[in-house]
Amino acid sequence: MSVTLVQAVTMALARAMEQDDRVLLLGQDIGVNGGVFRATDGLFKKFGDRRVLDTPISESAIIGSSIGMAAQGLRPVAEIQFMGFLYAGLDQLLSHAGRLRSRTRGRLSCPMVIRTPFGGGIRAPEHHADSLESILAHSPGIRVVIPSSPSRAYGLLLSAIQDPDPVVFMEPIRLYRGSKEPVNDDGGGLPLDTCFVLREGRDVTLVTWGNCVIEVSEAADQLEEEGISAEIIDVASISRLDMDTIFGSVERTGRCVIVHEAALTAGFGAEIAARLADEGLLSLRAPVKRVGGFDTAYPLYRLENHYLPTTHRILEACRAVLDFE
Amino acid sequence: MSVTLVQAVTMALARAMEQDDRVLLLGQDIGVNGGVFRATDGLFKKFGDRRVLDTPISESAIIGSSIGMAAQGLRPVAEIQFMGFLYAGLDQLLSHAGRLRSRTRGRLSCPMVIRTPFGGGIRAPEHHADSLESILAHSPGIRVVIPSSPSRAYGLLLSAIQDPDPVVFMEPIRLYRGSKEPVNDDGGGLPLDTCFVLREGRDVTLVTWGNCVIEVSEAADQLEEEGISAEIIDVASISRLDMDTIFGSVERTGRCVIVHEAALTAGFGAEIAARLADEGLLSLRAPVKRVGGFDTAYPLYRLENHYLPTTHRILEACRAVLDFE
Amino acid sequence: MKTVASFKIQYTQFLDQEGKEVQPLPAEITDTQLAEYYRDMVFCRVFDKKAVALQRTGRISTYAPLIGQEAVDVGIAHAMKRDDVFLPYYRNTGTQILRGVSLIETLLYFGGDERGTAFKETRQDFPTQINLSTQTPHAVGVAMAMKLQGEPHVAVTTVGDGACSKGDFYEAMNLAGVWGAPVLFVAMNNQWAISVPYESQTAAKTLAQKAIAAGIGSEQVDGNDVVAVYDGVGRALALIREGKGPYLIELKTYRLGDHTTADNASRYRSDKEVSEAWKRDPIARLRTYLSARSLWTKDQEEKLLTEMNQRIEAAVEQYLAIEAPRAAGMVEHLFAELPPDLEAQRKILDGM
Amino acid sequence: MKTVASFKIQYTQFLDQEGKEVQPLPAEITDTQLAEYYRDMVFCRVFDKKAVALQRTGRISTYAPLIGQEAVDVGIAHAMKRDDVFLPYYRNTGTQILRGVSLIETLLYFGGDERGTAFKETRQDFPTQINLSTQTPHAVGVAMAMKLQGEPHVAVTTVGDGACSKGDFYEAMNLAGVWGAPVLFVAMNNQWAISVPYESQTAAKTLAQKAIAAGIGSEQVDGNDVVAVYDGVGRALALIREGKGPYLIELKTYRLGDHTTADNASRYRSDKEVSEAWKRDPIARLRTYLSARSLWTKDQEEKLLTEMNQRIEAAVEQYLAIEAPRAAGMVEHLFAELPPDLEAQRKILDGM
Ligand SMILES: Cc1ncc(C[n+]2csc(CCOP(=O)(O)OP(=O)(O)O)c2C)c(N)n1
Ligand SMILES: Cc1ncc(C[n+]2csc(CCOP(=O)(O)OP(=O)(O)O)c2C)c(N)n1
Ligand SMILES: [Mg+2]
Ligand SMILES: [Mg+2]
Repeated sequence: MSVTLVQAVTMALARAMEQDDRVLLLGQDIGVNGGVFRATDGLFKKFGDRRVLDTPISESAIIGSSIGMAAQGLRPVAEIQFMGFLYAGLDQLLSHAGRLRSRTRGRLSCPMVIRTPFGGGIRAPEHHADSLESILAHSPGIRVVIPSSPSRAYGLLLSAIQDPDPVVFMEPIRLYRGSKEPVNDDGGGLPLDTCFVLREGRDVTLVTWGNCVIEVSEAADQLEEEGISAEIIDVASISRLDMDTIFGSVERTGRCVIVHEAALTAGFGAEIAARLADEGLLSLRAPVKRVGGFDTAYPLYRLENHYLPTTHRILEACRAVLDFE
Repeated sequence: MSVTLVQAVTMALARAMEQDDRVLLLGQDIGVNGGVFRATDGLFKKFGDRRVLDTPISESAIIGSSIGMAAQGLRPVAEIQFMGFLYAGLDQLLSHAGRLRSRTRGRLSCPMVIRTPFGGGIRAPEHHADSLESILAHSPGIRVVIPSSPSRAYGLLLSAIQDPDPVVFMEPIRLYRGSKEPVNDDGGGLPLDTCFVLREGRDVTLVTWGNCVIEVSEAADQLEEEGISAEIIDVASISRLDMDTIFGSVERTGRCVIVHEAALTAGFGAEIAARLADEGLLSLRAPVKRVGGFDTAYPLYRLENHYLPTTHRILEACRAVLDFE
Repeated sequence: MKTVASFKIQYTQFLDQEGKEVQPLPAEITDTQLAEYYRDMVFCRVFDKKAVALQRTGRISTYAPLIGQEAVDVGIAHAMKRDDVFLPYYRNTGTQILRGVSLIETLLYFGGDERGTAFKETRQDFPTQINLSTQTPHAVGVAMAMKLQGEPHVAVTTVGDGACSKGDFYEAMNLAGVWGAPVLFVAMNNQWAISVPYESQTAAKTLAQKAIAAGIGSEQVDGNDVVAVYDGVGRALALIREGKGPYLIELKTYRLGDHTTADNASRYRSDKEVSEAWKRDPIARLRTYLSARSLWTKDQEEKLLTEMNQRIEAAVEQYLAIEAPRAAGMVEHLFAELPPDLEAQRKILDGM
Repeated sequence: MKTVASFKIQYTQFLDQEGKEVQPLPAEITDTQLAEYYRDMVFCRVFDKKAVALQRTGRISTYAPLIGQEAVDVGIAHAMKRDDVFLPYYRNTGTQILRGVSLIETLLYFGGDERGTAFKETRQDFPTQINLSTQTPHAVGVAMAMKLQGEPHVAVTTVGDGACSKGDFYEAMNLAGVWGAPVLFVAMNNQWAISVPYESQTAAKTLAQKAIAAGIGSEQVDGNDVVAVYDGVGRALALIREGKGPYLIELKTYRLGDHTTADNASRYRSDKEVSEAWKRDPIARLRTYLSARSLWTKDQEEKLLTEMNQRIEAAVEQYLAIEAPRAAGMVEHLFAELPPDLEAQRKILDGM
């Protein structure tokens, strides 16, 4: 069946709930309403109010209570309606979910998932477009996973729910309904610590994740027309990061451009570039370029397309590294 | 008068409050008690309860109410007792303080300072040793400033309080009483967007900030004994970052080691290394090495000295870049 | 066992849903005022409809309709003084406009343009808050600044019933209580937080009682009775101005429209509930009352609608003619002065 | 105006500060139990003194003394059942030990070693929480899991008066109220949050009334009367077990010691206040009562102290003999399985 990314999320949730009755969902408007993006559509009807719990407006308590449930053996999957509202829950996520296992030497643990749409480009109001992957990757004890296609959404979400530790599952908002592809509802998970090579290429390595896969693919198409072959790597698991795939690619291409929509400075692109500047230095035949959101507040929607990395800006960066002496 | 870093903070606060009656302090235990580190010692007595306000345990409301005061023309200086308790206030800091000016096109602004001790090494309880500079540097509209000596604490804090925008002033906990130096209480500020070169050198550039200045200096001493001349750069203003000084130094030395105690992955060292991998690439004669805290929960105190970057680990990194082919 | 503290929550209504006086109207409210409230409520509804229509045709983006809550917007606007500071959430567009935010600014904001929150009037008012409840501690800070600076003004902040579940709301009330900050918290109980009904939001019988946690005063008012809103908010502001500390007022109302233009309320609530709620419509109620007292006629109504439509149409035209904002604006307004490390980014944006 | 809701907060005490019955003791509390509570309170005090002494000599680090609050620790421990889950803040070391956390584990924890929170008994209890109030939503989750899984247990979480100002506390109570989660919130009102006195913490007359915001039941109890604590907590747990929903109990007590070993309380509060508070000492009070009823003698007291000191000394010796934790432990316990990207860091640590 051909489905959109958001439908693949729903499929994975339903499958996980069928397979394991410890799995339960909580969040704002996820019940009768099926979530503001319909990610939980039909699940309330199917699984009832003991498996699908609407919550008050309390991001901190949503995450905090998930920790308690997880420690007691349930497998909560919490939805934060937009990633911009995760800030209020960061204390619970970073100070607690990520640390409970190590502070109790494994006696208590947090097998829980936080699902949240992230990123901009859909003309949403203020605070609806934040991307926090770099903040999360900096914090111990959690995994951060970002799908960029319906089938990866399905497989990665299933693995995230089965994982014995906390996972933040960031859903790319512009890809929610961007395109469809067939997804086999076979309960098969995908690994949580490997990159996906979306396109093989020889001349330059384009590293990205989430929404920006759209513009990066466009840029690669355009380069192809010019006879330049770009490899596209979808990092997918921001944390735990699979540098081997990236090192391998850059060893071949010698050139790397990293693209993300979060603000450039201290974005997760910096970590990848830093790793290249260390263990990957000898591969580099050109400076590592990063294309990111600007270091400013995400603007109201009339300017959001200027804020986000455009195909144009990506191509400029590609040309800079390709032209490098 | 020779003073410790924490005394220099008190001096700067007193000076700022004398010079400008819009300046007021708020926070937990900062009044009669003078702060748990005595940073506000004597100020309650001197300036009274309309200038020095004890608050309930409400990190979010401490920062949130500072925003309101600042927008109304006051100059609040809030203390968060330990940086590990800032998570609960991050929504107010990152979603609001940093964005109020741009979302109102400058009509309202947030001239406020958040002071908070950060880092470990003093055998404090859990949650008392976090370093969040990278998270803050990733977020728009705020400055992040970290002194590493009494006189820099004095000058940078005065400038932070005078700055028309929000500044997070991170006070290095291990340096609070580590040593004394004469500080001239002349009201003179220091620039908020330049690095400080603590020691000049030819062979390798050591970039650091805050507490780690201690171990980095020890490492440089040791290298010196071996005839190797290390340059030490104290970044001080994490945001706004002065890359020019760093580029200039690495151009001369060709080698760079970055040291911070926050977790390595996506720490602020990554941003500096990434900038070197881009605009600084041609200067690099060796991989850029980073020495940071481990990517794990800050341990209870029996292991904290293993978590923190040791002189030994810094020296190992130096040797790796110095020995590089 | 002995009782160490006791509390009660009181409820005020002047006009019931049939437009009948349940108690004499406050003496200080003149007939002229009543007619003005009526006009303003109609204005809110007309503007609201227009805004929804503009969203449907792509001229603005997500908008949160205030239909059904006009008494709240108008009552607050009239009870507040000019120099009080308003810190609203997104469903108080009516109050904002009545306080002096221009129609063009309002449209610019919903049209995704920060210039819409640069407010030429109401310079101290905060812009619309989307991030639920986060404006409540700002209000405490604003209030405390006014108190410390000896200004006799009040900070007024509004939140929805859903937002009353959020930590910031309680921290703010508690801090205001300790500081004696001159702030009025207004909880707009419209029974729904998107699809979540009041009973799933809190086990508290009233929102007003949440103030008890902070030790501050509170009461509940019929939010569909503009007289009760004006009276309740007015009394609370007077108390606060006298130095009697912060206060919470709950306005019981109902959201007749969708949550926003991105929502479809029929997914989660029954038509029957909505049509029942229409019987409590604040506008019809006051119209019935005024008509019965011959203070309002059909002619006046028609003239009013024409006038308002013209005013709004004119603003829409002006709004649509405004040229797009400059891309570089997004970094230029971040700091008082552009920091040197952002100059390169400014240049890129300037080239867009 | 009409009253739409009303509330009252009740207070319970059995033994006054002179050790006199102000009302008959609950029938189900036997004399043997009373003596046991007494022993346990003395144990708490002896352990507490020892812990402070160990800190002074550098054998453990920061410790939060519970002196003066022994009735709280003991009353809670005895009222709870084994399979209930305890989520304490840092000043309930007594309850933790009485529930089964070993003395060695306790010392390891304050000695900066995570092995101290691996609890061989009380496997479901949460470790001591330092980050104020953050354990309260955990407790709601634990309780909800028990409810959903049909287990008749209760989650019990404790917070200080200061922590009751924090957003998490309110969000947790509100969520528990909506979900009907079997959780007991215990607010330990010891009058001070480090240097901040109760009046500067909240304008609420009682902490118990904070539950009204969440629509859940609450009451206040004399926290220096172990009988009242046992009775109050016991009644609350029974109600919750019957499915009557979450509950908040405020225990009024006083922190006789410093905030922690890093604090010097004489900086901010008067000797007079402290010596007044000593008159309400929970231990002396029960001793007076028991002695008056000839249930406790000087001889018993001396024997008890000797026994306890021996037990504690033995544990301290064992604690001091435990070898240092492995450095690599800090990454090995982060995830169920070490992720490949952390292997390099594990190796470095393993070499330390
Ligand atoms: C912190 C936060 N969480 C979630 C949201 C998403 N959201 C927007 S409005 C809304 C419902 C708010 O309901 P209520 O407070 O009752 O106000 P109303 O819209 O009914 O006027 C939600 C959940 C948000 N804006 N902010
Ligand atoms: C979120 C948070 N903010 C600040 C602190 C620092 N701190 C530790 S204990 C304390 C006072 C707590 O007082 P209270 O809740 O009354 O408990 P008590 O210590 O009196 O038992 C403070 C401010 C903290 N641990 N957590
Ligand atoms: Mg509502
Ligand atoms: Mg206390």
